[in-house]
Amino acid sequence: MATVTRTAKDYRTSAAAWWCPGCGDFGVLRALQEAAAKLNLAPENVVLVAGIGCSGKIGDYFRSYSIHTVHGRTMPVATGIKLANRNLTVIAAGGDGDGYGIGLNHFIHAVRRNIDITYIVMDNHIYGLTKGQFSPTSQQGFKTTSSPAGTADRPVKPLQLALSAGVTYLAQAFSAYPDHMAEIIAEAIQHKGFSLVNCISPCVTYNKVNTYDFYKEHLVNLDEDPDYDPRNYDLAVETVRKYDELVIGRIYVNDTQPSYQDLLPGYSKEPLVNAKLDYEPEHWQQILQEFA
Amino acid sequence: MATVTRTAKDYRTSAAAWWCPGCGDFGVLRALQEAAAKLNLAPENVVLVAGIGCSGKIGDYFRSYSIHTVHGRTMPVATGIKLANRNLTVIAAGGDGDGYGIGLNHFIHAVRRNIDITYIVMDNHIYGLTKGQFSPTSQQGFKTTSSPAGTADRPVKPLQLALSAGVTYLAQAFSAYPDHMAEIIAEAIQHKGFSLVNCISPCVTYNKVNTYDFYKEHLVNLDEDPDYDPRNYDLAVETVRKYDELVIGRIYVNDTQPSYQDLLPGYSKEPLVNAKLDYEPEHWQQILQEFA
Amino acid sequence: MRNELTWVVGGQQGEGIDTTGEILASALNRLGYFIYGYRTFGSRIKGGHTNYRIRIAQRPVYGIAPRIDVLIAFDQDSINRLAGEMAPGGLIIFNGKAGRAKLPPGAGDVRLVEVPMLDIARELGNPIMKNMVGVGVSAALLGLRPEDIEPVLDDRFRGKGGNLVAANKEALRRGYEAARSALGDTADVLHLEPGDRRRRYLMTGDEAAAFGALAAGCRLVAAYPITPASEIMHWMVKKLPQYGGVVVQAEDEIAAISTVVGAGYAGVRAMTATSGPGFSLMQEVLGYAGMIEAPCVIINVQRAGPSTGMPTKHEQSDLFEMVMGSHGDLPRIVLAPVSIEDCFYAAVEAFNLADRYQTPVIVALDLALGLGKQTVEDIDFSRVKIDRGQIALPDDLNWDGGDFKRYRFTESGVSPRSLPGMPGGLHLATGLEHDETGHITEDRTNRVRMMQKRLRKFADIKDVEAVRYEGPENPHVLLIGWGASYGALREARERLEAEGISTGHAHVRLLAPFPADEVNRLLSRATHVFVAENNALSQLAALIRQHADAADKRRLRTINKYDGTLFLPAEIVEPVLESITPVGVTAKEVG
Amino acid sequence: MRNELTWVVGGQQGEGIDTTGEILASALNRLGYFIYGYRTFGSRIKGGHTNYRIRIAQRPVYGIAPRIDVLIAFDQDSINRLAGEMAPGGLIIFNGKAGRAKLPPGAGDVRLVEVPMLDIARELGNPIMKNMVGVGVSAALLGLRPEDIEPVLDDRFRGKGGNLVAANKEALRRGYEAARSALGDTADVLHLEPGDRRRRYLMTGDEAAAFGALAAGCRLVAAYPITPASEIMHWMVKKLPQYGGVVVQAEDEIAAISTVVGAGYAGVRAMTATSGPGFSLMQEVLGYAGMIEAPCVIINVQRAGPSTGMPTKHEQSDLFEMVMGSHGDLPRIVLAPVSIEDCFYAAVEAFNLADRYQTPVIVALDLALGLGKQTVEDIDFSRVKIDRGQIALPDDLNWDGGDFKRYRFTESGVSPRSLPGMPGGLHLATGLEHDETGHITEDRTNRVRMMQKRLRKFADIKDVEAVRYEGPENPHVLLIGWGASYGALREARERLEAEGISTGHAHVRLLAPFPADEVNRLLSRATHVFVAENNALSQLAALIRQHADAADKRRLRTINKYDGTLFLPAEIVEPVLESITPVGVTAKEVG
Ligand SMILES: Cc1ncc(C[n+]2csc(CCOP(=O)(O)OP(=O)(O)O)c2C)c(N)n1
Ligand SMILES: Cc1ncc(C[n+]2csc(CCOP(=O)(O)OP(=O)(O)O)c2C)c(N)n1
Ligand code: SF4
Ligand code: SF4
Ligand SMILES: [Mg+2]
Ligand SMILES: [Mg+2]
Repeated sequence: MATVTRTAKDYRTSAAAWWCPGCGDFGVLRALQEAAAKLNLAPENVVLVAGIGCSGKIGDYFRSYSIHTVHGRTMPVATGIKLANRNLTVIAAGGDGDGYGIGLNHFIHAVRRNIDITYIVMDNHIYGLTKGQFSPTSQQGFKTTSSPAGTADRPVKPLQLALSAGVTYLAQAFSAYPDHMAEIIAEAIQHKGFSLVNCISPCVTYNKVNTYDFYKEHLVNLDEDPDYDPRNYDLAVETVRKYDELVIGRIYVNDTQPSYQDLLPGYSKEPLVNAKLDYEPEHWQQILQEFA
Repeated sequence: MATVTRTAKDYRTSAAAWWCPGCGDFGVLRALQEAAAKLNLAPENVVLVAGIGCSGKIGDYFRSYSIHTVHGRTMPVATGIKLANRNLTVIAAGGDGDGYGIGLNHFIHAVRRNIDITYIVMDNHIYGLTKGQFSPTSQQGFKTTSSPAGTADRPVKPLQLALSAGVTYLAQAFSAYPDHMAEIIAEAIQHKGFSLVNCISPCVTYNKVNTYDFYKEHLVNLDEDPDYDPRNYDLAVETVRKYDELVIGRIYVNDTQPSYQDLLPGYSKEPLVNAKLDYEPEHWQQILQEFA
Repeated sequence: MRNELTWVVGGQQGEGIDTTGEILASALNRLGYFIYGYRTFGSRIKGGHTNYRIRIAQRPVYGIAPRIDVLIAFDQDSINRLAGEMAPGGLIIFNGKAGRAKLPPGAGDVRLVEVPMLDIARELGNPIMKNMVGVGVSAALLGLRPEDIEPVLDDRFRGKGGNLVAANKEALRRGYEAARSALGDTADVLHLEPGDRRRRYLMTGDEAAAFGALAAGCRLVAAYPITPASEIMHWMVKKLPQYGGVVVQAEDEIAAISTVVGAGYAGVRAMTATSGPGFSLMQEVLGYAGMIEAPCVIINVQRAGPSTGMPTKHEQSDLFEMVMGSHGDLPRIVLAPVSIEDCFYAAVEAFNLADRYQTPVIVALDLALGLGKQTVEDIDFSRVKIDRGQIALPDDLNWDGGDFKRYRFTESGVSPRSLPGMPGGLHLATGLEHDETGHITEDRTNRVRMMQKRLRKFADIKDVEAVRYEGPENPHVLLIGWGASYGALREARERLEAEGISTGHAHVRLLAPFPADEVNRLLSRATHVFVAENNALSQLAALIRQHADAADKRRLRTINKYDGTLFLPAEIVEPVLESITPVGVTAKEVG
Repeated sequence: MRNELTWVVGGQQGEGIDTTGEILASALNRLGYFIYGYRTFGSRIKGGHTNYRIRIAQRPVYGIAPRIDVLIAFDQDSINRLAGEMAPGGLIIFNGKAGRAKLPPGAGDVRLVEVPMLDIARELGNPIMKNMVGVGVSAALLGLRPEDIEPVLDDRFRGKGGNLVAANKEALRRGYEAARSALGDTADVLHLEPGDRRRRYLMTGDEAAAFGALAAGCRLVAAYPITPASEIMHWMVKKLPQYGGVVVQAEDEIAAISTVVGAGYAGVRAMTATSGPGFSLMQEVLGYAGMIEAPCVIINVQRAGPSTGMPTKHEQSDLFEMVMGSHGDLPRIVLAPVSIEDCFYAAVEAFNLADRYQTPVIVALDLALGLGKQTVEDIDFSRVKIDRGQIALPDDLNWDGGDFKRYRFTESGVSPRSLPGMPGGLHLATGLEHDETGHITEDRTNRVRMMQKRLRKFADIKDVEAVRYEGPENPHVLLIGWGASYGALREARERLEAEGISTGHAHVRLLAPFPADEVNRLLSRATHVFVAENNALSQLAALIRQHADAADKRRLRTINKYDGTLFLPAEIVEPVLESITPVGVTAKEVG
């Protein structure tokens, strides 16, 4: 088994991706497949936990164990899976609405627990699957079917939120640069602890503001900045704010924090799914005596 | 009416507060009553929106319109009330579990909308009413009935989260100093936009770590620091982090941001509750023509 | 010349197929035809089959017809999927080169004619115009003239640039001509009898419900997008700002309903609209609204479940949850409109009931009602009467600073409520058990009285049309249904009557509190009873059995369909005929 | 000398009243008495009345008794609240100075004796010791010796400092002596017949359920604290680390159940425990678990609703939601244990059923079951058999890289599942409708087959005790109940039989899928049927009517109690007697 080398193709399913031509999600899928190949992950040891949205369909296209949750619940489902079998590579993927709207609470709590999963948010600043309402990351004043006169809400800032929640690996990538994204995703998967890769993944159908061109013009690649040190938390906070989150690359990396699994008292070092369940009646009799 | 002057007594109900003797929540109640008196608020124009928890019982003791929500939902209920009648003073109050656990998503979204409400979190770093489980703000390693060997979770940092969510008024106060707290709450109420006052309110029954003494020793009062400028966002972020959130006083104040009510397209300048509802059939006939 | 006909256009999602349907439907509506329009689509944005079906008639129609007379097929996939439904002698217009299209085996007596609609559009410089070409083709087939369609184009494209109107008209004309030349007069049998050109209205149930809410004085909507309910929010967000009102797109459905309850408590008529997954998330706050007695309205547009299920497919399977969801003994009102038009009236009623009984009211739509489009003759706006229920008057309030009895024990169970801002009306509203003033108490006597107060408020509401019944006093066969099956059941009844079987049709409109006596009376007068519903667990039948003694299993049979599509009349008629004929019983007994 | 007796201690919350009760109960258990212990408390931490009631008997007891024989009252409030329940000749020990306590008017034939328990404790240097003094007083009254109690103190305070044990023993002895000297032998009638000193066990239903889960192999618990279910998490968090397992205190109930579903999907036996408000929040994910066919267990310990209701009060009003909540046609299993002991077995069963049928299983406790404490003779651990159901073996899996048919259509409806980590078992698990391999599809034929597959999996499970029936074949009166009412119904039956009325008692243990045939058979053999339940909407009766033809309204009468307290046997017997006697019918017909 150890000698198999895999290519991106090994992570393709038989289902044809139905995203609109040009959709940023193709880039994310490709990057994920390449990252998996780079790490030569055995598909059966990977669980992809997908959200609901156009983005969430990625679960049908990436070849691994794949579980499509209900809207907004990738984080706790992924947590349950990781705890059930700590040897699995658990990757969650979903939209900005899924993760920063309905699912934001779980996201923050997963970050602070530092559970060892990788979260790929496919951020298109819109609700794609429900046909183009504004999302939590949509910029203020954005006009959509649910905000014909422009939104009143200021956007959430996922990178800043993740930093303030204590994220231990934070990066941003762009669908137009899938190789860079693949590199980052591979690194995030290898990170011990919670990693967030916010993937800017334009929706070509409903979002005419946050377009490929817009990002190509504005994104700053921190990986190319020799002065940028992703181990410096204060610098990360400052930089993300300075560029109003329009950065890509490694933003913050901290590998000194133990992950949730390593801190849980008594938690099995072996996959919990293999734990012994059957005990002799005598064993339980002993516990019963505590009630005498 | 304009000549009535009120004292803290005018905001007392007939119900006797049942908190444990010494509970920090007494201080918060007193501070809120004094703040209301300071501003001479007519009780009928105030709605206190309380959460579920020991803290949430404050709704039974503060004399105003008072609504006790289900666990974790103060923010959206308060939003509905404020939008229904923008002339009301809407104050939400609840515990750390209520606000930063189950209710965290709503909290972040209320902050980013900058809806004009004041949120008082009575933070005792514990689930009081359910008899002492750890809460989202409990420090790592904290031993409780639900974590006899200490928690694995790292705490949420409410001040940092609020800042990264774009809060426009942020302060922290301490139950042992109710006058200071009253001053801050009064200011927060007057702030146009979302204000968070995180009130450190020790639970004397279940939390033997985050005690009055601990805080008296560690809290730094920013209001007493002549060099501290609460209008400087970067300084706020830095300071809160430097002191690991152990600060009190005004942390950040920004009154340049319009509030949600002022940005909603077409939203009535008058209280919506007074809007005309009855229209002549002719009026609706006209709209019907859009379907012809 | 035809009195009635079904036209369908099929193609790939995201290519404007809907537009073809909508423009044709609008034009036909203006010409005086009665329309029932129904879209079949999938849960994806571009690609995948979609079709738009229009039933065109000279009398009101309430549902789809089983056979397609004309199919405009933009791709082979549409032919493959729909050829089996073609009426004998039906006509398929295929977009493309001659000889390319294939009829699937066994398609029967169907004529296939090729018109290169896309090519024509390309010639006109814009491939998306193929849809307008398709409208032109359709006009020719149905015996309409381009001029009959043009006003719709004027309205639709006006203000989007003069060019657009002209270009579309050109495409329309080219399609018309292409069809005339391809077909000559060989398809004139499909021409429609002229319509009466009376002014009527074409709307979806989502629109009708939103319109009803607006007219009823709804001024705040808080919702989270979800198929097939988002359209309600979309319609409201265009209108409410003109009334000073507001739409909040919430962060999730829990926030949505909480915001609505807050607004309702503070005196504003407010609602949310959702579908199954969102409705499930609202269960806790639904109970809270009942407990603090805050009026609020929830429109639940059902889709195929459980879980995410089939988001774009029709079903009626949330009945259990709407009537019996949320923990504890929670009374609530559930109204299920019987037609698209009735969505308007039911929404108006919902707001009045919510205020009158200070309770959450659920308006149960289903996907077919919500997204189906139907001709509405007129709306009787004089029926829109706003009744805010018992809001305390200054004299009721305690000016002495004492506690206001917000939850006063009254005979009716309804207590006058004060609104924030009213001096003297201070009180606590809490989801914990409370006394008359709202203070928290666990006193046993108070508990029982408070429960009974809440339970009696509307245990026997009389002011609601609970069952719509059509048919003889003592029918041999009684058909029972709810929601969008109205059309199929109505036609099934007509057909059974035509076969000489005396048949009644009861459409249950009030699901909670359940009209037990009325339904029991209907049941006991009929010999055979069939409950037809779009779910697998026979949820309405179960509810009937729960309440009506005359509903024993042997007599109450169920007809279920849960493949995501609407009933066709024959799907009712056939099992009825089989099962009332002595030989062979196939309709299922309630399980 | 007494065979049976009820002892109560009352006082203010937060003052250790519970400890008095728990220590006495433990000691009595060790002496060989059968115990039923029940705590009355309020939703606050310190202050407010609380009491701990112990029924002490020589034979198993399943519920509270109506009359109190001994009351240890630490305050006047306890006397005011409880004096009305005193048995004739009952004894109240009041803490305090002579002449200070008052019997409320109409308290009847009750003796009030003052023992300055607090003063004694103060003398001993620690006012909280008043509880131990109270235990000593109680020992004297019941005819026990301090030595009978001391082993419990040794166990309880061992390791908390030698001082503590000694101090408590001293308090115990001082209380004992104070009572002996205050009463002499005037209260010897209250002495208990000696117990048999056999080893038995005292536990709450929450503990029994948690223990059952552990023994069944539950290795992950994700939960959010809530009364009266938190104790399950608390027990598990002490045990699971010893088995390598884990307790996740989630951020809310949605996260809790989602984590459990994730773990269940990945092959670990996992559960959550909650009460009404949390259960309502879980509705969406409950449906999701059903749709992806992930095994999971949800313990719902019911409390008084709706909404936040009365968090510390008993009720059985979540039946509707447990059986019919969540949108769509969702099959699920709902098991309601009939006793505290049965909580253990039901939990074990739940995990087996969840795995065997790949479905969510709800274990329905109520507050009285969850927090009530009862003597358990023994637990038969040989009944703990772990059946993981159909987990795919390597041979079942597709090694060729093709899609594994996770949702294969099988006759039983159950398909072997693969677990992440198994080569060849890759598939998609989704809440959207899917085909056999898990791929998303809206194909109509597949939809119907997949629905039927899910619905047939356990439509007629046979391997569960569905109804516990006690009584004659053809009883004149049939009593039906569920959950913690078992004790009251059992005693009511005994009393009715003693009155010469042939009576049966059916306790429904399987609420879903409903054992329609079995219940129908029982119904049809009885003349009068009474359904007794702690809710207002007669939820079990409604469910019975939904499924059983023999349940017509005239015959099925309901007895409801929803003031937050348990039924007393008389509250069943009286309405039954009144209503089967021709004069005057008071039991309510199902509404
Ligand atoms: C509880 C619930 N509410 C609403 C929906 C409807 N819904 C499906 S996807 C979606 C949002 C999609 O937005 P996003 O997460 O940004 O994904 P995208 O489609 O943009 O990739 C919504 C609201 C749902 N499926 N479940
Ligand atoms: C949906 C729901 N889950 C759980 C509970 C139980 N509960 C009541 S209060 C509370 C937490 C209290 O903690 P916190 O908000 O910090 O308030 P405190 O008591 O500490 O003031 C919980 C979990 C509930 N009422 N509703
Ligand atoms: S609608 Fe947008 S997000 Fe969805 S598939 Fe199309 S381009 Fe992608
Ligand atoms: S338990 Fe703690 S938070 Fe609750 S009232 Fe007592 S001291 Fe206050
Ligand atoms: Mg998106
Ligand atoms: Mg707290």
